[in-house]
Amino acid sequence: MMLDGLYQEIILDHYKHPHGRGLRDPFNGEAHHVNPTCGDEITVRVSSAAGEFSDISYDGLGCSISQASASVLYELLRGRSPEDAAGIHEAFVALMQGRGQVEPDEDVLGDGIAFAGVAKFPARVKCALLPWMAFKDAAARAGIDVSSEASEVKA
Amino acid sequence: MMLDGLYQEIILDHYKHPHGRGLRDPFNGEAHHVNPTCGDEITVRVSSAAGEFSDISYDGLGCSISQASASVLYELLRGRSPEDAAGIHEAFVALMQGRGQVEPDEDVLGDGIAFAGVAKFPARVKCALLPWMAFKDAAARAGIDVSSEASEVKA
Amino acid sequence: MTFDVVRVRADFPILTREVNGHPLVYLDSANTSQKPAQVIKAMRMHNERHNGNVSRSVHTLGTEATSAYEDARGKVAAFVGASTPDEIVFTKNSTEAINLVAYSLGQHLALKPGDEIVISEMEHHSNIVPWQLLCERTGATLRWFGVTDEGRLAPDDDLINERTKIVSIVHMSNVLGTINDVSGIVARAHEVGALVLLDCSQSVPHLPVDVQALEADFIAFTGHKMLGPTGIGVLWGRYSLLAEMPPFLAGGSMIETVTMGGTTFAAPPARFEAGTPPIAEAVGLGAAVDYLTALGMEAVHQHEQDITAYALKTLTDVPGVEIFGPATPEGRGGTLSFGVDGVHPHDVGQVLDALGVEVRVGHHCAKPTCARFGVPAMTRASFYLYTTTDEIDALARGLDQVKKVFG
Amino acid sequence: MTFDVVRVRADFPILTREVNGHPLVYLDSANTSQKPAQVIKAMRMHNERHNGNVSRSVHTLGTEATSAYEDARGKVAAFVGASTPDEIVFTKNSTEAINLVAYSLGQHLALKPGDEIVISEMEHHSNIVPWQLLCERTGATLRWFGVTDEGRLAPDDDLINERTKIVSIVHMSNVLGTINDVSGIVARAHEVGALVLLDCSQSVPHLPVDVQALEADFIAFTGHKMLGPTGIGVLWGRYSLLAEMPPFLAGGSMIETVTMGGTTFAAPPARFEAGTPPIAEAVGLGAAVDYLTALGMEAVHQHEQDITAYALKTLTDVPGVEIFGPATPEGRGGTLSFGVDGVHPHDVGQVLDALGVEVRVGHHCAKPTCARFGVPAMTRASFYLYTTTDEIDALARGLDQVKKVFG
Ligand SMILES: Cc1ncc(COP(=O)(O)O)c(C=O)c1O
Ligand SMILES: Cc1ncc(COP(=O)(O)O)c(C=O)c1O
Repeated sequence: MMLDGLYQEIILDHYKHPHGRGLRDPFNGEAHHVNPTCGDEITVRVSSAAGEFSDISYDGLGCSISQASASVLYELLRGRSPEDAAGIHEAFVALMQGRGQVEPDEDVLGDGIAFAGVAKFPARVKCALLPWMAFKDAAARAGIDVSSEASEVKA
Repeated sequence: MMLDGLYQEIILDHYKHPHGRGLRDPFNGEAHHVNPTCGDEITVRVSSAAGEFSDISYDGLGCSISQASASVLYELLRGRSPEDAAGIHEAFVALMQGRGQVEPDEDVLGDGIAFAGVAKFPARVKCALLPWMAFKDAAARAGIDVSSEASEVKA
Repeated sequence: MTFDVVRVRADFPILTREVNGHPLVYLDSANTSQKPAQVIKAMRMHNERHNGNVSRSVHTLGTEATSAYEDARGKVAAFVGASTPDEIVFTKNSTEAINLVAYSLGQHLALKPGDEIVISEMEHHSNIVPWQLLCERTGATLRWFGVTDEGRLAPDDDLINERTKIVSIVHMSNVLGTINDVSGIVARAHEVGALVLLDCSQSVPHLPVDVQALEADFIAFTGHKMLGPTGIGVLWGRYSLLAEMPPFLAGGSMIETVTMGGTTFAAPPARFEAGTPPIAEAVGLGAAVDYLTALGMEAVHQHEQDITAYALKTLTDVPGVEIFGPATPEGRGGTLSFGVDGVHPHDVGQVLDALGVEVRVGHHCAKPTCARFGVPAMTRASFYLYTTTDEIDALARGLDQVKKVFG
Repeated sequence: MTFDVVRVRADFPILTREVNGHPLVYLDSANTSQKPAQVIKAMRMHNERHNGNVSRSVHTLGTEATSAYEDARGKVAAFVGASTPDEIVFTKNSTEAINLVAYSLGQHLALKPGDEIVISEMEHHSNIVPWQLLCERTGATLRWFGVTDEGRLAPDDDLINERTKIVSIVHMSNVLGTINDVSGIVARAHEVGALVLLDCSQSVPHLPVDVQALEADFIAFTGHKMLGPTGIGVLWGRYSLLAEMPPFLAGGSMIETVTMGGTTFAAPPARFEAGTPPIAEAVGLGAAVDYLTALGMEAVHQHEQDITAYALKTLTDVPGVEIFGPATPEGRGGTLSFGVDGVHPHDVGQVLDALGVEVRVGHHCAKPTCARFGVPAMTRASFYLYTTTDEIDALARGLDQVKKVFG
C-alpha cells in the first residue's frame, strides 16, 4: 500500500504534538491495554464529573498511528456526555473496521476522519483502535458504559 | 505391484496347511507380538532341551504372509542349536529388509526363499517378520540369545 | 441439478493415474481424501505469490498471508455454521483438536476421582486414548456406550448421569459407517451439566453439518479427509467455553504479554494456536470448503447415499462377504467394512491392489470396534464425491479374484 | 565454487514479484523463508500422483505415501547427523516440538518443587512459555541466563547446578542474531545430570548443524524457516531418551494396542506422532533439505556471513540507527535488529513496505529480549541464501526515506 492514505498530515501532527498526553489525577477509572502482536501499550484514565468526561489522560508506547489516535480521542471525547462519547466511539470503530468502505462524517469525527486511510491497512487498524478500546475499559471501570453494538467487535 | 512375486505357491501352501501350529506344553519361553499397524497377533513358545530348540509352537491371527512365515520358521528352526538358529534368523531378516536386492540362499533358508518377493512390498515385510521377532523374544525369555546385528534392527 | 460425477472427477488429477496397470479405483477416502486441482493450485499460488508469516508483520506479504489465513477461518466457520470465525481453532489434525479439548477442558473442569467421561465402543483411537490419559491424570472414570450387532450405539439410560462431566462421541463411525443420531445424547448430557465433543472427522467431509443444529459444545474435524491438505485440522468450540479454557500448546502468537516471570494469554482462537500455524494448509482447506460449498453438501451426501445403496446391494450379492455395520443406507454414510470368509483382510487388500482397487485393511485405528465384532481386522471400502458405480463393480470383480487366489 | 546468488534467486518464484510498485526485497526470512520451485513442485506432485495416508494401508498409494514420508524422515536425519531416522519426530512446528519435550520429559523426570529449569533472557516465547507452564504444573523453578549489552549470554557459574533438571537454550537468537556457543552449557548441564534442549529454529536453516557435535539431548526446528512448507516441525531426540518418555498427543498411529480398558504405545518416533501427520509437508521439507544439501550448508552460511558483514557496515553508517546484538559478523547470523532514533518500528516497517522492503517490526515473539534492551519493539532485517547486497542498499535507502517522513 502506498503511504499517502496512511500518514495524513493531521496524523503526523497529532503524533508529533500530542494533545492531552500524560497521566493525570484524579481519575475514576483506568485501563492498560497491550497490542499482543506488536507490543504497543497504552494506559488511559477517565475522570467524570457533572455527567461528562471531565478529563481523559493517557500515556503509552506506540507507533504514530496509535499515539495520534490517542491524541484525537482526547480531543473528541473530553467534555462529552457518555451518550455523545458512545456515538463518537461507535463511529470511529465503524470507520476503522470498514476496510476503507465507510465514509467518515467530519461533524462527528473531527480530526478522526484523517484515520479513514488507516482502515485500508489491516495490520494498522489495531494500532488506531488501541486507545479507544482502553478508553472504553477505563470508562467501564469508572462505571460508565460507552458500549454500542459496533464497538463490541474484537479490536 | 503384481502379485506373482508375493503369493508364491509355497507360501499359499504353508498358509493353508501350516506346520507345527498350535501352542504346546512344556515350554521355556513365550512371547506375544502385535503388528500395531494392522492388528495381527502371534504367540510363540520355545522349548529347549539338549542344546537345541526341541519344540517351537505358535498360534495367532494374521494374514497369509505372517501365518506362512510362522510355519516356515517352525520348519527351519525346530531342532536347531541356538547358533544355527541365529544364523538362519539373521539371513531371513536380511532377506526381508533387503528391498528385493538380497539373493536368498536356499541351503540356509529352505522354503523361506519363497519370501524373497515379499521384500518388495514394504507394507508386508512386517507381516513376514512378526513370527521371527516374537520367536527371538520367546527365546530370550528362555535365556537363549539368537540376536545378531542384522536382527537388531526394528521389525 | 443432478450430480455430475464425471465432471467432478475431472478436477482430481490423481484419478487419471494407473495402479499396477489398472485405472486407479480409490476406495479409501475415509482414510484420506484426494485433492482437487483447485486446492492444489490455491496452495501453490499462495507459496509462489503471497507467502509470509501471519499476525506478526505489517508488511504487504505478511498482510496478504494473514488475510488469506483469516479468510480461510471465515470460510470454515461458515461451512459448519459457527457464530463467529473466532470459534474456529486451526490444529494440525482432528487428533490434536481432541487432545486440546481433553487437556484444556479437563484442566478447566478440574476433573477428579468420581467424575466420569463417556465415550463409545465405536470410537477412533484418537477419541479414546486422550480420554484414557485424562482419566489417568485426574482419577476420573472412563465409561462407554456399547455397540449393537447392527452397528449402532446401544442405548444405556444410566450411562450419562450427574457424575458425567464430558461426553465425546463420534458423529459418523470410520469403520461401520454409522451416522449417530446424537441429539438425545447431547440433550441428556446438557441436562446433567456435562459438555459434549463430537468427533466429526467423518461427517463434516460428507454431510451438511451445522454446529447450531448439533447443539454440541465442541466438534473436531480434519482437512485431509475433506479434499484439503494434510497438516491442518479444526476445533470448533463455543466461544464462551473457549474463552474460559487455559491454553494447551504454549509459545509464540498465543500470548498477550510475556515476561520472564509470567505470561498472560491472548483470547481465542489465538490462545490455542501456538507457533506458526499451517498457513498454506489453511488456504488449501479454504479452497476445499469453497469446492464443497459450490457443489452443495446436500448433493455430495445424496451422491454418496446412492453409491452406498449400490455398494451394499452389490456386496451383499458376493458370496462369503459379511458386512459390518448398518445393512441399509439409512443412517449410515459411504464407509463399508466387511469380511471375506476365510481370507485375511491383508490378503484381500493385496489382491485388490493388484487390480488397482485401493481399500484399507486392518483395525482402522479402532481396535475396540473390531474386537466388538470379534475380528482383529476388517477390509473397508469408503466413498466420496468422486466415487462411481463402475468402481463398485471393479471392487466386486476384485473380490471374485480374491476368492480365486485363496479358494 | 562461489555462491551464485542470481542462480539461487531464479529458483524462488516469489522473488519476481513487485510490492507497491517496487521489486520485492524480502528481508524477513527469520520470520518465515520463501520456498523454491523445487519444494513447491515436490508437494504438488505428491498431491497429484501419490497421495494416500501413511503407515496404515497396504495399497500402492499408501505404500508410496509412506515411503515418501519415511524418506523425508531419513533426509532430515542425515541433514542434522542423527544416528537413525527413528530419532526424528515430525511435529507441526518448533513450538509443538518444544511443548512435547516440556510435557513428556517433564513427566518422565517427575519434576517437583526444588527442581530447576534453566533458559535464557534471549529466548523466543516458544522456548519460554512451555517451561513457565511446566513449572506451574510441577512446582519446579524457572531460572535464566541474562544477556549482556553486546547481546551475548551473560556467564553465570552457579545457574546450572545439581538442582537443574532441564536446560533449554536458543542456538541462534531470532532477535539479536547471536549464535550461542553452547558447548560449555551442554557440558556443564551433563555434568550435573541435566538434559539439554537446543532451540535450533534459527540455526538449522542457516548453519551446518550436527547433533553429534552439539552433544545436546534434543533439538527443535521448523520447516517453514528452512525453505520448507508451513505445518511441519522437527524434534530430534536421543533414541534412548525418546524411548523412555511417555506420549504427549494421543490417538491413531501412536499405539501398540488399544482396548477400552487401556492402551500400550508404539516405539518412537511413532509414539509422538498421533493422528495423520503432515505428509505432503514432510515431502516438501525433504525437498528443502535436498536443496540446501546440494548448495552445501557451509556455502549458505558463508554467503550469509558476507551479507551480514555488508549489512552491519551499511547500517552503522546510517545516522540514528542503533543495532541490537553483536556488532560484527563473528558469532552471529544474518538477523539484524535495530532502532531508528525517534521513529517507532511500526512506522519504520510501514515506510519500508511502501518501497517493497519487507522487514519485521514488533517484539518478534521475544518480549523479554526487547525489555532487556529497554524497548517495546524493534525493526528486524533478516537474510537468507537469496539475499543480495543490492537488497541491503535498498534497505538503507528506505531508512533515509523513513527519516524524511518522520523527520
Ligand atoms: C528462535 C525461535 N524459536 C522458536 C520459533 C517458533 O517456531 P514456529 O513458529 O515454527 O513454531 C521461532 C520462530 O518463530 C524462533 O525464531
Ligand atoms: C472418526 C475419526 N476420528 C479421528 C480421526 C483422526 O483424524 P486425524 O488422523 O486427521 O487426526 C479419524 C481419521 O483418521 C477418524 O476417522
